[in-house]
Amino acid sequence: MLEIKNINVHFGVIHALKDVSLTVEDGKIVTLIGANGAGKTTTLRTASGLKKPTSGSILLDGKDITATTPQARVKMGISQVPEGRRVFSTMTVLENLELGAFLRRDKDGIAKDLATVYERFPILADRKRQAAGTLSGGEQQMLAMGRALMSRPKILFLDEPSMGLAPLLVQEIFDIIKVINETGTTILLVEQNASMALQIAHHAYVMETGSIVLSGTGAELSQSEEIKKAYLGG
Amino acid sequence: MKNMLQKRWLKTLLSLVAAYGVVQLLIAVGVINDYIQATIATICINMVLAVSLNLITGFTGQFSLGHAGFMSIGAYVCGIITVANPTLPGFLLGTLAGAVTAAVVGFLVGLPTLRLRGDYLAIATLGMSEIIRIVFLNMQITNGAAGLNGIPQFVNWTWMFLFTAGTILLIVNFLHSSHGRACISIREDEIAAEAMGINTTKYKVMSFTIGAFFAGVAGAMYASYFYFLKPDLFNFQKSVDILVIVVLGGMGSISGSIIAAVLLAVISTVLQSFPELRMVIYSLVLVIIMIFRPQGLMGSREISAALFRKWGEGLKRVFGKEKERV
Amino acid sequence: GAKANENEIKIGINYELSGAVATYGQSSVDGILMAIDEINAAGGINGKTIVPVKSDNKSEPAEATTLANKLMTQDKVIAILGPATSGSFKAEIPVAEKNKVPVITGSATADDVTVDLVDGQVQYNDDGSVKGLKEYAFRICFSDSYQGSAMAAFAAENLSAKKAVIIKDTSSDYGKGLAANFLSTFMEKGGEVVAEEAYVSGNTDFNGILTKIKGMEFDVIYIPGYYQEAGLIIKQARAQGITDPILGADGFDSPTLVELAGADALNDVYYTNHYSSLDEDPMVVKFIADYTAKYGKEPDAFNALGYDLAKFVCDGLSRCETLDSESLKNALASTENFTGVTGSFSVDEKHNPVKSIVVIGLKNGEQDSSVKVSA
Amino acid sequence: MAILSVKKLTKSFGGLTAVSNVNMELQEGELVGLIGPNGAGKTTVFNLLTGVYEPTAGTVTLTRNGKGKEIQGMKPFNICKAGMSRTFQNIRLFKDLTVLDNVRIAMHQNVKYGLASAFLHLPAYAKEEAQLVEKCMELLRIVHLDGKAGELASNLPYGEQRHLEIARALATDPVVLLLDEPAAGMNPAETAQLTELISWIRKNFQLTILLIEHDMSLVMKICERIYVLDYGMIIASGTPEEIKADKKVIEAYLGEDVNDA
Amino acid sequence: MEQFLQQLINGLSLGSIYALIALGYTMVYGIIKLINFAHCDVYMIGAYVGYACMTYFHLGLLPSMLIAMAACTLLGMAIEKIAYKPLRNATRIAVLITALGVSMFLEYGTMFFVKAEVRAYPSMTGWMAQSFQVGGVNISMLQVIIMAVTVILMILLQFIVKRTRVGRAMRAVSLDKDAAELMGINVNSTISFTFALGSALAGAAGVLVGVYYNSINPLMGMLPGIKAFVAAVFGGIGLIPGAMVGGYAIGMIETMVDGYGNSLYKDAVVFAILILILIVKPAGLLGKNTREKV
Ligand SMILES: Nc1ncnc2c1ncn2[C@@H]1O[C@H](COP(=O)(O)OP(=O)(O)OP(=O)(O)O)[C@@H](O)[C@H]1O
Ligand SMILES: Nc1ncnc2c1ncn2[C@@H]1O[C@H](COP(=O)(O)OP(=O)(O)OP(=O)(O)O)[C@@H](O)[C@H]1O
Ligand SMILES: [Mg+2]
Ligand SMILES: [Mg+2]
Repeated sequence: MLEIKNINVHFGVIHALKDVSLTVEDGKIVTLIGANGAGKTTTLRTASGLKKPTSGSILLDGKDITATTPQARVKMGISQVPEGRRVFSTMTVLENLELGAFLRRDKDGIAKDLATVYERFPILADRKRQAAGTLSGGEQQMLAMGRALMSRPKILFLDEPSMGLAPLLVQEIFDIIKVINETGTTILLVEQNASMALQIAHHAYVMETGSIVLSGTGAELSQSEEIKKAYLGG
Repeated sequence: MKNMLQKRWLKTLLSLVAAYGVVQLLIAVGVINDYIQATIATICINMVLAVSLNLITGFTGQFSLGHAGFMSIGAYVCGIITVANPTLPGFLLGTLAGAVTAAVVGFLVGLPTLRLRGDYLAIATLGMSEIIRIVFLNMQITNGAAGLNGIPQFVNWTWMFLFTAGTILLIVNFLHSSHGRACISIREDEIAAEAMGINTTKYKVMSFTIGAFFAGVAGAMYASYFYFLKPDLFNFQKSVDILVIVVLGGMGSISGSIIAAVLLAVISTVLQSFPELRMVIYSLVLVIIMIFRPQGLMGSREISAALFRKWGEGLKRVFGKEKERV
Repeated sequence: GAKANENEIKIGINYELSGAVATYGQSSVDGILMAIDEINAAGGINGKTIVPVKSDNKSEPAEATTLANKLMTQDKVIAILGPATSGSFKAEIPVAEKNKVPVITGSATADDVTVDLVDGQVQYNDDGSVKGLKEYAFRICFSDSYQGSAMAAFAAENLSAKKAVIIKDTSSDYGKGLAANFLSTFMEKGGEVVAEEAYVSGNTDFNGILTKIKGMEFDVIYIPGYYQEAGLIIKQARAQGITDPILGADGFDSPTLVELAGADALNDVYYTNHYSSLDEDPMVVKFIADYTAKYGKEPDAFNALGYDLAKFVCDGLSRCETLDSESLKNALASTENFTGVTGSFSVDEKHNPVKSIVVIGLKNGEQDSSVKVSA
Repeated sequence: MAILSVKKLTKSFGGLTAVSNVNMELQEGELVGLIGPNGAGKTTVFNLLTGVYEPTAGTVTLTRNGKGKEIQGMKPFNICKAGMSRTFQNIRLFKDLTVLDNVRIAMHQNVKYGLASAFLHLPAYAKEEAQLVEKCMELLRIVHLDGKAGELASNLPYGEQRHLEIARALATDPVVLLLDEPAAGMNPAETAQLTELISWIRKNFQLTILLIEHDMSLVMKICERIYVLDYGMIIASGTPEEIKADKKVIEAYLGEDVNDA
Repeated sequence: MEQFLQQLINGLSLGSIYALIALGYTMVYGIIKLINFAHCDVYMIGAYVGYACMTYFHLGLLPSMLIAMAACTLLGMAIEKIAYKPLRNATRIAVLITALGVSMFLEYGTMFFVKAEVRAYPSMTGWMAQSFQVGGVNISMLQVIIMAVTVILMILLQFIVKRTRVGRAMRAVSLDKDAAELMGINVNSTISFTFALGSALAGAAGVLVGVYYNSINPLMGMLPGIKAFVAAVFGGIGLIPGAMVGGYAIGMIETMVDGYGNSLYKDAVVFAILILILIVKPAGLLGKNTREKV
């Protein structure tokens, strides 16, 4: 479904991504793990169009989308839960969710998806009139996910969804990710919580200082001694 | 540490004396005529204004649009005192009184208004300076719109230099002290600064007061050198002009303010040959500089020996290439 | 340098071409340049062309000082025309005194421009000469006291006014000076000023003030200020139903006044001026025609004064024995019966013109009467 | 002796009571955890303790050198002076300043030289500044940042920024240190390193520490006692073992399979 | 009493003009947090375009106003594109200085072409020149038109921002540009649209003010520009009703000081009240003072 081919990204003189290539197959959960500053977020931002690569190409369903705008990519079915949640702080929870469906015109479909989001995250229903900026960290994370789902994405990018969540919720979020995936959404997941991510991922990539250094199935990698030592705290 | 400090002092002192001497010499031999002297005076006054506003806006992060108000206080107080007592001590007393009055007003205004943030503070300070201007416009002793005329001219190059170099040195010293760092931390993150034990209100007011004091000094320099004051010299536009120097030079860079003050004066002088298009070109230059250097000429860096070395290497590279080609 | 070209005479122009009062500066310079063109076309001064060195002081006195320094020390001009406003002109004078170059203005009206005053009075030395005279400063316009007092006298005597309201421009020295002089003379003549209201240049809405004075009793309104605001005040006053006579000074003299206020509103409006278009003086008629042909609009007071200013200085130049600043100064000081479009005058001991003053009355926007008065 | 004693602390935002009737007591030298679901009010408790918010009700007493002082409602900088320091859940460093300056600023309250010295760089200035730098470098050594003293804070990798926050908090010379999710965004290896650092600091600075964290591997390993907050109320407190076994806590927060690494 | 009512009308019509200009400031501020100093000069250009339409092409008020609005829309969008867009990621104060530069450029550029002198708008005739007496209070048709236009525009803008898709996009962009892009919002065109809207308003205001006071000049934007900017802050900058309330408040204070106080100190009183209100309500009359959550 999504193919990233040899992309390079620079921030001024910093060479943040070096010839990064990865593939996300239709209907799969793919995870990208790696230390702080490895370039995971940058990879996602480039894939969603917020950052232009200096070279390389990005393909969605075989079509080259490297030159398209983020808006166009949203239309094509890409959605992202950004790092740090980035909820619209002075807007209400409901308005945030509605913005998630910004490009959609089907009122009924939107209403249905809204109900689904509320079902998945009941706390959001309770707080629907509260300004998003005053939610707790975890609540904001749920809102960001709900918002991303409101566009009915074909492929969902998640940037550290478990960061700052309570253990119970971490479990829950990973369950939800699985459910979302099972209902037909392809997922590209960036995580610090490598053990959990590897548990649910079909395929995984490991990143270090701007390059992909390892890849394999989730199960394979969670057995790898190298990975255990570096990322699983084992 | 102590040794290093002494060395820095010595270096600064030497370069200052050299700068003073060169200009003084050029004046003596007549290379620098009255016109160039007047331009130098404008530059000096603008430096003092910009450096003092930079302390408030660039370093402490408090957006002020009222610097002209403080300048006017210094100018009028000094002007009135010097007219009444046209001697050098009278002038010096006037300068001190002007600066102190400006500082007191800065303190009184700053105390309640510095709770405001960003643009709201800008508006409050703008309002304050407008009030000051209107008061001067309607006072008897200032002669209102007709202006205060015939202020004896005591400021010459020597005084200009002393005031300007003094202001810059004192403010730079302050910024390199713990008190100065406290001010800077407010710009960086007010909440974190408070959590780290910085009394943010106190330091905001302090920086505002110090800034006002030196704006008052600049006003006194202006009054004495240009010997004529009227309230609308110190309008909103004047505050904006000072802000332009600060931003153009780089917020949080003293050397930036100094360079920008000189640069703008040079641009202004060049543009004197195009009276009709002067302001049109000036505004275009301003916009273009901002588009290409939004962080200002210096960003928040200072000119230091290290930077010179870097430039030197750059130049060497350029000229080196030149030689190769030849 | 001055000797760069023996066939040229450089005259500095130091005017407000940008900034708050750019309109006065630009208007003056239009008149000045027209006069210089005429003189050059007619062969210049003794075969030498006048070369204007134009500069913009941004309406700032300090800039005026700096530019005066530049024009005198760098461009070596023989004299400087301008600035237009008293403040900037005063700021220029010390430079003139130091460099011994005459500076002449067409519109700086404050009383103390050319002499120092003590309590508003001229002081004399023992030998009878004026104390504190600015030797190198001249002007060709009225002083505020002259115009203000003349109008006060006119109001009290010709209009039999007892009570007046003053609406003054506090942002200009002109408005302030006129108001003060009108007030003192009007009181001397037994009148009373029942209210003194204020505005600043650039204001457009005067309804608040007008509604307030509408509830008062008064005979005339005096508006010491320029036509830009006065036009609007008159319009809004008439719209509010205030029909009392409205008085002003030469700042009213502009065709734009009629356009701003509307001809209907301009009844019972009187202002002091240098000349009246009813005069039918051929010189005035020709000036108006030429000016309109050149700039596509009728001249106002600033244009006319600028024109006369250049003519006045050239008159001085033509009487110089040697072409230098010192003899020009002496020539200017001894001017007798110079004839310009703004009247004929001689220069007095205070370096002011001795001009007669006319009060122009408007009816439906047209000049309807003109009365010569003396202050 | 109780160093920090919180009684009936309450905070409402409009209709929402984010913290209600919280009682806590920290003994000298204790390392206590504060855990609870997202939105339970943990950060709000920190904000109340440090004066960012004013409590709706309740008292906070901080004891320094044997003298107790009620600090609720005081300004943050005064609370800091009284001996309470913190880190932030969302890192709030002085980004455009150097690592050294970040720490130096936090030492400001102990600087003695006055304005005259500041303006004129009198000998008092030189002497104290030199000492200041030394003290800062010592702190930076502890968090392994001494090699980066001249770097801008914003150029540090995330994990080091967290460390710098801790160093900065220590520089204020606190008796109680509040850490808000110090391990957030760190991978397990980095977390392990941090765990050691916190224990080391506590021991060597004789500090009392209150710590918010969702990473149970860290909490269960180093906290002696734990308070559990839910919907603004303390629902349980006790040793890690007790908490791990607590039904209410499992239901509200931990979930069934806690991996206590 | 009669006099007081008259002053009320005076204050309302002056306030309407401030409000009309303040709305444009607030729109732009709302989205990119920029005090767009050039706004009051776009207003001046609008007045000149209207002037040209009426005097040289003899068009009526409405067509002239529409043309002026169209011209200002283009101008506003061009300014945004050329001068502000390259500074998207710069500090706010840098953009502010750029705005000041653009403002000066428009002022002196215009002055270069039309000179500094004041020009008189053609005066209105027919029903628009009428005025009524209501219980001894004088109201002119133009005053009614200005007040009506201001209120209608305010309601319209409020509707656009709060109720429409593009309005929602505007608010999202103002809060977080990256996140807005991820929602599928075209940030550039949203900002461009905001400038277009604000500038169109400025154009309308320019023509209306030209007709109402019938006096225009290249620096005519300066004074009302500052006042309107103050008005926007007074009401709570970024809030559309705030601009309205602020505009009326300032118009009213000025008129009342003229009418019952000392006109010498009019502006000083306005600013003094402004400062006092800000001290009590640091985010303006209608602004909510939210403390950042940490
Ligand atoms: N806007 C930016 N400007 C400059 N450098 C940047 C920018 N964004 C990222 N970088 C640099 O690019 C590199 C990769 O950063 P990125 O945020 O993608 O890492 P990451 O793997 O997501 O890390 P984390 O786990 O901390 O989220 C880092 O070295 C970072 O400093
Ligand atoms: N300024 C505020 N205005 C309104 N509500 C607030 C404010 N600050 C916090 N809240 C609410 O108070 C509750 C507690 O928030 P808090 O940030 O203390 O949670 P937390 O326990 O730290 O959660 P997390 O672990 O997710 O950080 C939340 O529901 C939040 O929405
Ligand atoms: Mg990341
Ligand atoms: Mg929290």
